[in-house]
Amino acid sequence: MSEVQTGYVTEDGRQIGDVMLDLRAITLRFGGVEAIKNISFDIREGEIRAIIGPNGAGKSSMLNVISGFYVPQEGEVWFHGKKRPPVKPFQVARQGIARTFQNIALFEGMSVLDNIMTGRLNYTKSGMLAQAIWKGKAEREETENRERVERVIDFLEIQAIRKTPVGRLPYGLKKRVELARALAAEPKLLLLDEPMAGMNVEEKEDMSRFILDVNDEFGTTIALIEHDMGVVMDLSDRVVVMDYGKKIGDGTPDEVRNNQDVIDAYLGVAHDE
Amino acid sequence: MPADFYYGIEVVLNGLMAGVMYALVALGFVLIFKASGIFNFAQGVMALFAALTLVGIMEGQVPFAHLINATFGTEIHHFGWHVPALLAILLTVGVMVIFAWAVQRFLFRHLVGQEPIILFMATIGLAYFLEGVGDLMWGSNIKTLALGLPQGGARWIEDATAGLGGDDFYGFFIDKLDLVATLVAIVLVAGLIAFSQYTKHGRAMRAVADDHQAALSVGISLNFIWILVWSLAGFVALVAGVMWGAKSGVQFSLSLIALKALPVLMLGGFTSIPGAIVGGLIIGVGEKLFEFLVGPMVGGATENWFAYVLALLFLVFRPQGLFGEKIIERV
Amino acid sequence: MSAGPNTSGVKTLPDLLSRNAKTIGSKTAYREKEFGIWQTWTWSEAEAEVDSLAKGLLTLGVEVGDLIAVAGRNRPALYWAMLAVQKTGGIPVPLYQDAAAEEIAYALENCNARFAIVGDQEQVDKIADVRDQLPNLKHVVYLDGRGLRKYDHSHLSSYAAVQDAGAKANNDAELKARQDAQTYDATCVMLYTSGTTSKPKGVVLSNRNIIETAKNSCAFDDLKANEEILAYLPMAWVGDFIFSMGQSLWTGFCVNCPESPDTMQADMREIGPTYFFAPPQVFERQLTQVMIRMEDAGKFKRRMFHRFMDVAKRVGPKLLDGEPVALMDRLSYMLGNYLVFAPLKDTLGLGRVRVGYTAGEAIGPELFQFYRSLGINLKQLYGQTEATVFITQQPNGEVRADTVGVASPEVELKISDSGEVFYRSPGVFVEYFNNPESTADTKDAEGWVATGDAGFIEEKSGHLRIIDRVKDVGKMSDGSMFAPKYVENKLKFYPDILEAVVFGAGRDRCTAFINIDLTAVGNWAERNNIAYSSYQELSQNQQVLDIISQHVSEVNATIAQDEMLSGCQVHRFLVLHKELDADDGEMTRTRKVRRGVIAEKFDDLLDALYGDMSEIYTETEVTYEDGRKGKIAATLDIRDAELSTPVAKKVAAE
Amino acid sequence: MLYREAGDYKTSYEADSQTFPIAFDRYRYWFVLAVAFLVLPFLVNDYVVNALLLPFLIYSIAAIGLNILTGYTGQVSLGTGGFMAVGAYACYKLMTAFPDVNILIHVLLAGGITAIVGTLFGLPSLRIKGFYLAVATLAAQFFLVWLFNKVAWFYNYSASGQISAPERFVFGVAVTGPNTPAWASYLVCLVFVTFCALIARNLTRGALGRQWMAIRDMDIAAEIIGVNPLKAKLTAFAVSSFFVGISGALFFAVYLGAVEVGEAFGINKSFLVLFMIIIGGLGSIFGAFAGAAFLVTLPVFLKLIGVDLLGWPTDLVAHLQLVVVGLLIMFFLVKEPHGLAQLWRVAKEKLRLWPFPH
Repeated sequence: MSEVQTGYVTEDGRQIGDVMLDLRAITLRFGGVEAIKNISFDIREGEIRAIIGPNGAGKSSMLNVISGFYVPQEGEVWFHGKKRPPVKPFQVARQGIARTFQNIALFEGMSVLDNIMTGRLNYTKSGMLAQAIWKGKAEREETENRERVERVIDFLEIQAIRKTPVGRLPYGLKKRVELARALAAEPKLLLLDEPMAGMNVEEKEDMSRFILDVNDEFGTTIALIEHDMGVVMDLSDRVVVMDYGKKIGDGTPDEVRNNQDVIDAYLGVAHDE
Repeated sequence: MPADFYYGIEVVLNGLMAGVMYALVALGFVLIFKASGIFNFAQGVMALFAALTLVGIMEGQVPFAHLINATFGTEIHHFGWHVPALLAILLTVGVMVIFAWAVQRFLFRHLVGQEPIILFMATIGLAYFLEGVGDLMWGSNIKTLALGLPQGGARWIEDATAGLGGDDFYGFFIDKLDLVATLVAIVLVAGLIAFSQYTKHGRAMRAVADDHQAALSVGISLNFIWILVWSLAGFVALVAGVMWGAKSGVQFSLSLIALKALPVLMLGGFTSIPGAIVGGLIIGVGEKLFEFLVGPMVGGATENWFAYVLALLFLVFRPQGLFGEKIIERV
Repeated sequence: MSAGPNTSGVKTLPDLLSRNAKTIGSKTAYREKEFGIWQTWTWSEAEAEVDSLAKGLLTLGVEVGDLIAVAGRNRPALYWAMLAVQKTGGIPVPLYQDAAAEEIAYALENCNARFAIVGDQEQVDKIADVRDQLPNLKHVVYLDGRGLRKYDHSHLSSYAAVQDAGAKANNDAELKARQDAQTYDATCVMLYTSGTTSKPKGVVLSNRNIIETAKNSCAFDDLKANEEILAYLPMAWVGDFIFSMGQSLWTGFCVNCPESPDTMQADMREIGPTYFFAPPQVFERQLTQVMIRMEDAGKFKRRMFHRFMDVAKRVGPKLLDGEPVALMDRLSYMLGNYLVFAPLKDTLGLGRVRVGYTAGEAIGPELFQFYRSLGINLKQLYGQTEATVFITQQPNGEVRADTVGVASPEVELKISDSGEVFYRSPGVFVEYFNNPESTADTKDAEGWVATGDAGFIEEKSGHLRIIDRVKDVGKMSDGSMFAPKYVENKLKFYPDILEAVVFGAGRDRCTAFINIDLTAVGNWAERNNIAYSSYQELSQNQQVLDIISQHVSEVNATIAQDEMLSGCQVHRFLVLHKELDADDGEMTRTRKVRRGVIAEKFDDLLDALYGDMSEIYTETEVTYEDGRKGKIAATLDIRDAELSTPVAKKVAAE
Repeated sequence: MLYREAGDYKTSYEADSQTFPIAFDRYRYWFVLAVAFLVLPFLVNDYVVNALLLPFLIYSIAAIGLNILTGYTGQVSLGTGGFMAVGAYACYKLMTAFPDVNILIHVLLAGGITAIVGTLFGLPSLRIKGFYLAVATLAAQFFLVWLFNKVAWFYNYSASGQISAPERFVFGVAVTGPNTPAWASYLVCLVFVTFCALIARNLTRGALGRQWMAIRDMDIAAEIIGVNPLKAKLTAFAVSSFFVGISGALFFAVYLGAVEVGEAFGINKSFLVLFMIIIGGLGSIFGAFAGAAFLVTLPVFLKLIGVDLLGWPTDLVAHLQLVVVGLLIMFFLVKEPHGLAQLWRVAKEKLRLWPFPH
């Protein structure tokens, strides 16, 4: 496993910065079951970091640990060089970590626009009274947030469905709306849980383009879980490979591709997928 | 003060008896909830309805007499015969089965896959409907249920325990009916357990409770099971109705015991029969004791809310109830 | 203002802009649906934008007379770009945004543009692909920087950056000088004609052409500053230039740009244009949509709809033309208007249309009547790039499906002995760019221009009637007249038929290639649950073919009525296995069929039509949207169509 | 049909996110307000006001309140009756304690007090979900009713145990007490309804409303994208109780004049209001009005048919009413879980697309 020195430049000229998120010896248990066994890895500013592995390898649990939804029994989470105390998920979100979910977690009762607007909640400072009267600060904030959101809508090219209730959207678009919601929060770190699961080739291409553009235009750091090895290899700067809750590989796509354990793990699951 | 101590014991005993009654109603909830995930708010009204029906049949009342008379200006009330208790009970059970079928056929079949809360609210509607029907069918006047169940205090216990706490203690007063109820309850529970353990349908019922899909895949008819469960619940309701009815007359307030059963469930957990019983006992004893000890200071009638507040506090610390196991949330 | 604002001192479009900025500066000039709302610019704001861009262009080194390409979807910023270019003494050359890289390359090379102002990455990439063929291309300016951040910016910069540079630069004097130096007869814009046959030619139009035409046409329909138009047709098309630049600047009315192609319909409904142009295909597609959507409606609604549409067909046009109508009819039309027409127009976004035009292709009479009967004042005009659009127009109250109206103001018409239509007007183009001989071919010394269309002027109405392209109007082997487009239009009116190509010149009988309309036929297939996986499969479905041949024989029946053209009945036809497509060169960008190209491309099929086989196997090369090429193979049925006996051919009176 | 939207375009986000973005709706809204404020007061008589208008308006407020909690935030409450009681008793205590302060202020304060109580009972909602919570709210219902029954201080030690509203004036016109003109009590309630509806609408279309709906639709996801569940739920309880409290205060002070807590604010009130929002439509302010209107008129209607027309005894009709209401609840949950509001929405969509079906 080759450790990259902090601050380097990728061949396509993107500046990768210092370590942003550092996971140290994380262990997570449900009752007796160990979902994550003593895993450490880091995510650097500006990079696209992939977490791969067969089903049930603990990838999603890892993401849930990062977003504070699960509290690991052991290990530490360091964010921006500071050790993170046990926090609630919504506090994590406010530190600038946004995410999407493996099986879409949109708010079915709301329109696309409102769903994305929820991504701006952390930027709303006006109090209840102000909102009740809907004048001055509250209305100003609403408008500012809407402006931001519209930029995102434009960026992800979903103008046509702005006012549609998400319930009526096809799968692919829902995924995109979810990404929009995450982007609306202007996160420093974006976690994507299988952003392309169940998509056809075209949708996958679009989504890959969007992910690259996000990283490129906004310099957002991205950690993503993905099954499609091809996609992962194209997108990511570095890859962590998990299997049965253990880390079995970490490095650039090429390094990982030639890692024997990884090959075994994948051959292992090749036939049951 | 020994006498008070013994009165305390007497309170506890009565509490236990009352608890059994609560448990009886709670059982109905558990049955349905386990099998179909429906929180049947109408359970209490079912008890009322069952009791009304039983009385009505025994008395040979003409169903919907009011309505008929009102519309056609007739003056019919009774068929003029009296049906023996046992037959009447059987007939009532029949009615409850039909009711179960109707509920399944016309309500819940159309609500498959809805969120629990929707189903819950549907049962509230059902409760209203059933109450209305009950009143229309049999009239809303208070009726006495003459099944010849033993009534009044059990002398022998009283005599046996008189003077335990000194001269000013006249022995435990315990209503025979409560004793009967306890026995019936025990029999009923035993019966239910036996049914679910040793009969084909019972096992099917449990399978459904564990996993709908799996049950379907092994060819169990959900529809049938649900009707079965509702029928059982109807039967339990009948028993509860009879007991309460015999105790305090068959009247609207009877349907309110359902409300009492809710905290019981919250304590015991919605899915566990033993839980329902333990919960019932806790509530029964708890509220009687609280009334006995604290009631006088605050003007009494604390039974009205004690159970709920207790359950509320309890839930805050253990949301899954006594017997439910911890919920792991996933995303 | 009815006579239009006075022209004193106005020599160029930028002059008009600054005039508007002075006289009606606070009035809304441009709207664009962006970020969910309609961003608006007043005339003075627009002028400011144009100025800073123009000055910016100067800093980039734009010389007087430079030809500067403009490509992208309709956006205010790109209209400003054209104005800015004109301000600097340059000549804007709008290009089709969906043109393939080679076509772009051809245009840029042909006019050897030194600069290009484009919409987004897509256009930038297209130019980048062919950059090596364009030594003179100095600099490219882009509007939407999305995805361009990593590009080498040595010869590339953003619109905003150029404007900033302009705002900083103190070259107002030079700009002023250049503007003053311009004359009324200086070149205003160069537009490439979508050559139906040859390579595109650059048509040079002067300020006079544009401004005079704008003035006249606005007067003709009494267009005012309060009109609203939707700019959605290609900027490279002369029509859009006249409507969105010429007329808008002249009267000061507002130009609205949709958010994106797929929100066009919604945006149109929001804006509700009062002055609207669309080619027949658009109206055709819309009508098809209407009919399909009504099919899904409930029984009651459907009945009501058809019931009142009949009333409309009977009464609507009369009301529009101000003819007397019986009271009962009036009432039932009013009722229908309340229940059907008005809501329908509103949902289609045509609710406020005061003047509507269609042109480019002859429009099917029923199609035309449909819109008229709804109470939409839809009219036809006849024109071409060389005339700065307007040759003839239909005045209010004299609207008919089969004519294209009377000569537009200040336009002279004459019909040559060969039957070709000639015109002369202030709008007549200066020349074809670097192409004196074709200029000479089309435009004679006195300024008469040949339209290439055969037609005649009706005595009674004085309206011009177009039969067909001169070169397409042929003789059949028996010498009788052959006018393919005439027949094709009749066929194309059926919603099921998207395109038709009729052959027969020099032959003993007519035959046709037909394209079915996937939406219409597909929907029909769904309702009759007929499964199909592809256009190709559907096109060869027997029931579909039955329907089509039904249509063909009906058309034959009507043709038989017209003694001049009765020879043109379609004897045999086949339904093509692919949609005719501009990317394959079978049509022009304005969706005119290229008969010659098609004839040789599908020569095997053509032979088959004139042979006696009942089906034929063929392979065809196609170009996919992403530019890849591929082959499709198919076996096509060939059907004989039922013919009608022509009316007795008496000797023609005239 | 009716709708003409061509040319109805938005050039600012304020315009785009207003309550009635479509001009036609906007006009209709102003029209209704105008009629309610300027016309009806001159037409109404005691019967109409007391049998229809007052209950409709007051229940509308309660329904809006419960809808915020249940419809928008997804927290089912069966404690509405209890909270209405809080509003009523708070108002009573205030009226009697500070006779000189304007009644309208008292009503608002009563709402505020109820909000506090509601927030307290809302605390468990953090740990308890779904119908566990629903049942838990019964605790509030029974405890509060019991409290007002037993603690004499609340009813100023009156012998009857009832509370009755003293006469109070607004602009010199009596709005409580026996001598209140019908139109006055109507106007008072109308003012509060309008006020509440506006506030509710503003809150639900803004950031807070989105937090609530996020919690309702998927609380876990909501928390992960940064919604603080505690804050969201408690604010919902507070706002909801505020409205319910106001309705309770009006119900006592303006409508009934004198109440006995047990019968006026019993468990059945809780159900009644719950039914209103189910029938009217969860998560819709219009629904709150629709539901209230429906369940207020239904008994009147049934009585008209049953008693006055068919001459049935009232108790029979009362039973029939139970049946009908029960059936309606079930019918709506089966056929249209989103209630009258949804029907309205669909109808509107159809009108906008007319003559097209979709």
